[in-house]
Amino acid sequence: EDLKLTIGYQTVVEPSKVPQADGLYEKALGATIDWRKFDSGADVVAAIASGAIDIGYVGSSPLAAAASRELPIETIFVVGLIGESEALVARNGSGIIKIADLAGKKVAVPFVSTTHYSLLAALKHEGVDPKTVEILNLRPPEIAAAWERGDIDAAYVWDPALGQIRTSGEIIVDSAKVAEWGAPTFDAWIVRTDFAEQNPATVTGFVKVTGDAYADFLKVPDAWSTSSEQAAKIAKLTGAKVEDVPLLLKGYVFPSLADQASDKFLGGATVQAVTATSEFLKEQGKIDAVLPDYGKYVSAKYVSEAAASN
Amino acid sequence: MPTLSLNQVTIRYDGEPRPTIGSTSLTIDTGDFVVLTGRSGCGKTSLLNVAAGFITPSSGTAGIDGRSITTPGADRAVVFQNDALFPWLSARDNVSFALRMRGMPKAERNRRADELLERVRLPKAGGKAVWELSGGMRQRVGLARALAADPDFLLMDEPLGALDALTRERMQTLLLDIWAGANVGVLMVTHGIEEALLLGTRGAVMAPDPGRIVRVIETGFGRRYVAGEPVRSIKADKDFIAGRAELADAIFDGEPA
Amino acid sequence: MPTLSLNQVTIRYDGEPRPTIGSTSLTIDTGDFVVLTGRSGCGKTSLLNVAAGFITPSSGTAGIDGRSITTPGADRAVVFQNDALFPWLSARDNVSFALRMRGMPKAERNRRADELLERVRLPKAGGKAVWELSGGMRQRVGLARALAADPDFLLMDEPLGALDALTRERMQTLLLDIWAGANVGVLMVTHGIEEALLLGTRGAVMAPDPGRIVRVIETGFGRRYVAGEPVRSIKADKDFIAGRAELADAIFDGEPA
Amino acid sequence: MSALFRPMARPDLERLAPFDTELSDHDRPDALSVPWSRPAPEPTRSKRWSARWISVATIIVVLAAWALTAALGIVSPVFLPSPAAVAARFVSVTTEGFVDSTLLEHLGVSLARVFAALIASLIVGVPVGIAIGMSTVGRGIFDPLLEFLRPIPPLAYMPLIIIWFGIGEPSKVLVIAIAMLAPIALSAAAGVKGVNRERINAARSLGATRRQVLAHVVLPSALPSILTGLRIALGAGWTTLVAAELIAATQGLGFMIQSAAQFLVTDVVIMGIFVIAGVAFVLEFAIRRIEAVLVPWAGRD
Amino acid sequence: MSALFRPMARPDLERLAPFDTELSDHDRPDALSVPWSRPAPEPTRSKRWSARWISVATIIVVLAAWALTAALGIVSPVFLPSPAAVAARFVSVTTEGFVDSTLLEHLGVSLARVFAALIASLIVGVPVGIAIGMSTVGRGIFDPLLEFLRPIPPLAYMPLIIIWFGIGEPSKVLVIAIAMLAPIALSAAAGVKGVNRERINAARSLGATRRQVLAHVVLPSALPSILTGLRIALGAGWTTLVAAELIAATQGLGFMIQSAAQFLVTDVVIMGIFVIAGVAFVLEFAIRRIEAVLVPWAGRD
Ligand SMILES: Nc1ncnc2c1ncn2[C@@H]1O[C@H](COP(=O)(O)OP(=O)(O)OP(=O)(O)O)[C@@H](O)[C@H]1O
Ligand SMILES: Nc1ncnc2c1ncn2[C@@H]1O[C@H](COP(=O)(O)OP(=O)(O)OP(=O)(O)O)[C@@H](O)[C@H]1O
Ligand SMILES: NCCS(=O)(=O)O
Ligand SMILES: [Mg+2]
Ligand SMILES: [Mg+2]
Repeated sequence: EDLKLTIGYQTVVEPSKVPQADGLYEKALGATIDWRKFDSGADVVAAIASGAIDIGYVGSSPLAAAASRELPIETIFVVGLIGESEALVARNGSGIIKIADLAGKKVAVPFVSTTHYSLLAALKHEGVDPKTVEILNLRPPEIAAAWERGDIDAAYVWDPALGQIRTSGEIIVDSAKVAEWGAPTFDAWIVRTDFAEQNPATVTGFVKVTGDAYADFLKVPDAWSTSSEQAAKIAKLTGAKVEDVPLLLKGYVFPSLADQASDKFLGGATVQAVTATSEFLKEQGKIDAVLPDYGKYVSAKYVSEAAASN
Repeated sequence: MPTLSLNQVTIRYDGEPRPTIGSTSLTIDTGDFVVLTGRSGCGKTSLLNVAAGFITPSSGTAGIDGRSITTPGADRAVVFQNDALFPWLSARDNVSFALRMRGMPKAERNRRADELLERVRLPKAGGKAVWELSGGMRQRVGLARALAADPDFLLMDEPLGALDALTRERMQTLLLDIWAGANVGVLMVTHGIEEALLLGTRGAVMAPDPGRIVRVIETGFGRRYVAGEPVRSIKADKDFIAGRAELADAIFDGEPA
Repeated sequence: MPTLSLNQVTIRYDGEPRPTIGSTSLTIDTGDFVVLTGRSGCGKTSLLNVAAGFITPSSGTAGIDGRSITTPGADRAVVFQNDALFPWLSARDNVSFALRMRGMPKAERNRRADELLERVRLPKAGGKAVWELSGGMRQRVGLARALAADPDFLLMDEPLGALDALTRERMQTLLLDIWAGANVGVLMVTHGIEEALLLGTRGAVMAPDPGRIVRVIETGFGRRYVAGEPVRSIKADKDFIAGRAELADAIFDGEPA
Repeated sequence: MSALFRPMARPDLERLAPFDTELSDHDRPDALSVPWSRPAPEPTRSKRWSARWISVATIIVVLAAWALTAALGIVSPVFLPSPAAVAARFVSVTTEGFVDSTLLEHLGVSLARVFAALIASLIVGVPVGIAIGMSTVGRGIFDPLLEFLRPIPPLAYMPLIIIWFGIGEPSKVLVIAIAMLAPIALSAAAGVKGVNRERINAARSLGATRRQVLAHVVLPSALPSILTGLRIALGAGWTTLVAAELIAATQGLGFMIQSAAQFLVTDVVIMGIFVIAGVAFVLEFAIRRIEAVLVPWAGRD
Repeated sequence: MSALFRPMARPDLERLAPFDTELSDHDRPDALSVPWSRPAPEPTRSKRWSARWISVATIIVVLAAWALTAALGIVSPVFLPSPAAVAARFVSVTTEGFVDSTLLEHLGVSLARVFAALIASLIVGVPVGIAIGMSTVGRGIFDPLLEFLRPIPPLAYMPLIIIWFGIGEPSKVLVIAIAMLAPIALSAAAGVKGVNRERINAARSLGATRRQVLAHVVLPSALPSILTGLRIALGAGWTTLVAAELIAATQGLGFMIQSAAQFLVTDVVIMGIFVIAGVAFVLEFAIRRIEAVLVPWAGRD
């Protein structure tokens, strides 16, 4: 039979763009895949909630928000801890050199996203009341446009918008630093529970192709150089500059397929991370309630199976 | 020879404290031409609507030869002040409407419609759209449409009220011609005193509060026209002039005219 | 005693192939009551509009005592068929409009307006809104408004055309009363043959294509009313009846009436 | 039974006023002049009531069905929160707020935007409309521009506004104001064009100068139409508000709804929709009141 | 000189038709009946022309000013591309496309969405409108629902539509259809309610059954109003289109404009606005033609 699959992806620079560009998923899953591009995790979650997509790419913050609303989703693959690939940039001449300077300034983030989370966490760490900052809800492409026009003083965002605004601004803090301050963020692939129950093999297959791409990258990261065909494929799908790709790939800490199943990730720590994220969002008044247990929103089953089939 | 009769009809509209029409009787035979006049609002239309079956009297009866009138019917065709033609139909299709409702085949009803259009002196207007016709032409199409139903009674509510003076005078004689040629009883409402006098075999005057017929005048000027006497000579007749004064008196009832 | 005169006036509207009014003359003195009749579209309104200054004749002249008429002016007050009152003003403010335009202080113009309202027999209507008035009352306010300008001439275009028969007859006598009491020359357009006959000191009949005055009839019935004779007796007079036939003849010019 | 087929009572509008009395109880305006220009029969009171009861019943049924579906738990509250949850949200957002502002603050900001836009478009639109209505030159100049502007969806020109004027408050107001401009100007133009010529002639023959005609006849005549335009414009502005608040807002009803949707707080979304509908209803009602007070003659002419 | 103060020629509408001839050249419909219900004077041909020339001049001046500003290079092309650049874009997007589709593809997708929505809302809206117009029960049930729906901006209910129906084509069509529903249903209701009672009475006294009255009188009477509703609905639909294409679209004029705005390709934004305005104009014109063919009697009644 002919399986149809809809996957929502984001323009984040990470290794799975290569099999996506090569059509490896279609081949491995024996399915027709409709790839939908989204600008931020909030839109992915809405699409998943309505059943419009089956598998989606989201950051930890939208993931926590969705789980806290008890959406029937499962985390099937942790893309990686976000490091330098997401950063708060202040426009040259805005007078912002440290986080405390943000008070009274216009700072743009995509709402609900990991950078929204990181910004709030950074403000909290520096003791700045978020209400004193004008936090604007803009999607990454809109951030780039608003920046170009000089409408915003700072933005916390990822590539390709990050690459564009960085040319006329200074990085104030990045997510690696915020993670050190106790508010790590990560990206992950999630799946609709009912889809996973009906098509477990497809999900495992998806995880396996993804994991292979990561393994391929982790084997010799330097092989994915500026002139590599991998970099070219990633650049084409994400809109990032090809010469930035190798550096951007270093902006994440990618776990291997084997690590995924361990208690460092889906086997344990991810549940705690989602819980911690939810607690912070609750504290910030962004969500209403924290669930007693986020266990059922994280599943190591598929990574284990994928790893076993190797 | 059917007879339409209203017996002690009263009408009281929803929410009105007093009856609009209080116990009124009227009988129309085939061949009669009854003209109903009276001041605005005295209930002429209401009474005609009972005869047409558009409204049901609050008490009293309306009937034809003993059969009670409960709904409108093609035996009592109505001609309205503003023609009430169907603008989405051609003049011919307007005329043949009643026949179409009865399921008459198209060719036959068209033939019949054209005959009737000829009778109202519009032999070439069949294919015209309603809005291509002048006021007088429209009113004649409305008349032909009513005649097409081959009614026993023709009920007309100020059928000439919207016409200009000249057209109106011409329509009056046409009405007389049609009436003379058809075997119908006519009930016509008008505001025009001369018109009432000229056309009717009987003139009934209504007064308001409650609406009722206060005076019935036997008139014969229409018959004189049908018999061949010119309108101008009729109108110059001293009986006609006296009749006008009498009718006006009855309508305005002592108030200075 | 100013005189309004139209000399050989012709009117040709933009884009029309032929003139609407062809070389027509008419003179109105103070105290005259000239009534203009004629079929619809023959140009009565056009002619009155020249006198009012609303349109400029294509050739010929319109003037008052030699001064040419180029714009409307308060010396020639106009009364319209549909009263043309200003609904955002009270009856009183409508009447005092001309005075306000001249900058008369409010108290004075209100006093004057109330006098005029009394003259048209509406002593208590001053504070009413226009839409609270009946058709006849509105028309009387329109008349008072025109009189307020203290005009030499009163130009009226079918001023009673929109009224029902009874109200209309009452307005006719009111007009005569007002005319008798004011020192004005009147030009009035009407479709009513009896009205023309009853009111005018002179009746002018227009014919179309091009519009022109084809007949002038000296009439004196209005003066008889002013002198005290009741309307009903005037209308029963054989001169009146003959005059009606004559006017009708002139208007419909041989066509069957 | 269908309403069309039943004979209907109609208000007693056409008694003849006795000539020499003033307004009596029976004397109703105007209708006696042209007996056939009667007002259409109106539904009787009883009929109006029965429709109203059916409406009330309908609303109750809809609410009950909603409550039941939500209570049965067939769908998660993310999809369909219960009426009670929405009501609770109304209270909590009113008292505690959502996305850093209370409901009243969101509402206030939104209303301020719409009214600022309304004033701007009145200042520009009414004179433009009068120019269109009164002069050939005005019509020649402004008509094509307005006709071009009229059909463009706000969301289509919004990117341009953002590029030109940024993402600040002026852009939001401008987007709304542009949406309001065409209805206001075109209604003003229609009002001016529709001025009864006889009234103008009457004023002139009563000695009014041109300027006086403009002030005392043209403007009052056009007022009902201008107010109608204002009503249409407010509707359009209220619709555009949510679009305008897509532009980097930090407060406002539209912003509240969008943020709530992104955080999957569906009850706030639904609550916001009710508030928006309610405010639209109140605005419409308020303008109708204003019309009744300011131009009581409208529609009776 | 102002148009209000000049005497204007007016069409020869009121000659008296000779009684026993058929339609002569002089015979114009209807107006002779009620001499005072004359059509308002129309501007003469020369006046219409001069307005048109002024419009042409206005457009030329605006374009020239635009071209000049762009040519002077005071502002960057990101803010104001030259008319030539916009025209060039029109050609290049038509031939090569933008965001993976040509202009014609974008246009086709958008039109398909709007027309699908139109058909859906006609199928639902016309019967609902007839029910409202004809029966107290229908009015009681549907009136409050429609009155609630009418003022809600599409962008406000869009999040709900997305959560309930996803981000696919059905959601986009639904958003547009909801915006179209109220105008269509309410116009149909107004049309049915406005049916001349005398016509209904006429039909009944000519022997029509109730069903025949519905088919032969009520529906044709309501048709002009339904078409007016359709015209309003198409306008509303076209406005909502851009909002609907915010929902994860990959094609469509609204999507094209939004994508272009995100990449600051201002010339495509402006080109898209022109295309949207042009299509709206064409649609409006087409419906007016359809009205003229289908209900030639409308407005002459
Ligand atoms: N459906 C109705 N409901 C309530 N009152 C009504 C209704 N129809 C008519 N009336 C009232 O009943 C009275 C008589 O009305 P009707 O139309 O029968 O008078 P008419 O003599 O025909 O008047 P006109 O000469 O103006 O046509 C009037 O006062 C009118 O307002
Ligand atoms: N502004 C105008 N432009 C062109 N033609 C006009 C204009 N005004 C009137 N006409 C035409 O001139 C003729 C005379 O019109 P006018 O209104 O003067 O006639 P009337 O005698 O007053 O008619 P009625 O009795 O119907 O009021 C008519 O054919 C009319 O159509
Ligand atoms: N880096 C992930 C972005 S978001 O999914 O959190 O929006
Ligand atoms: Mg009547
Ligand atoms: Mg005239």
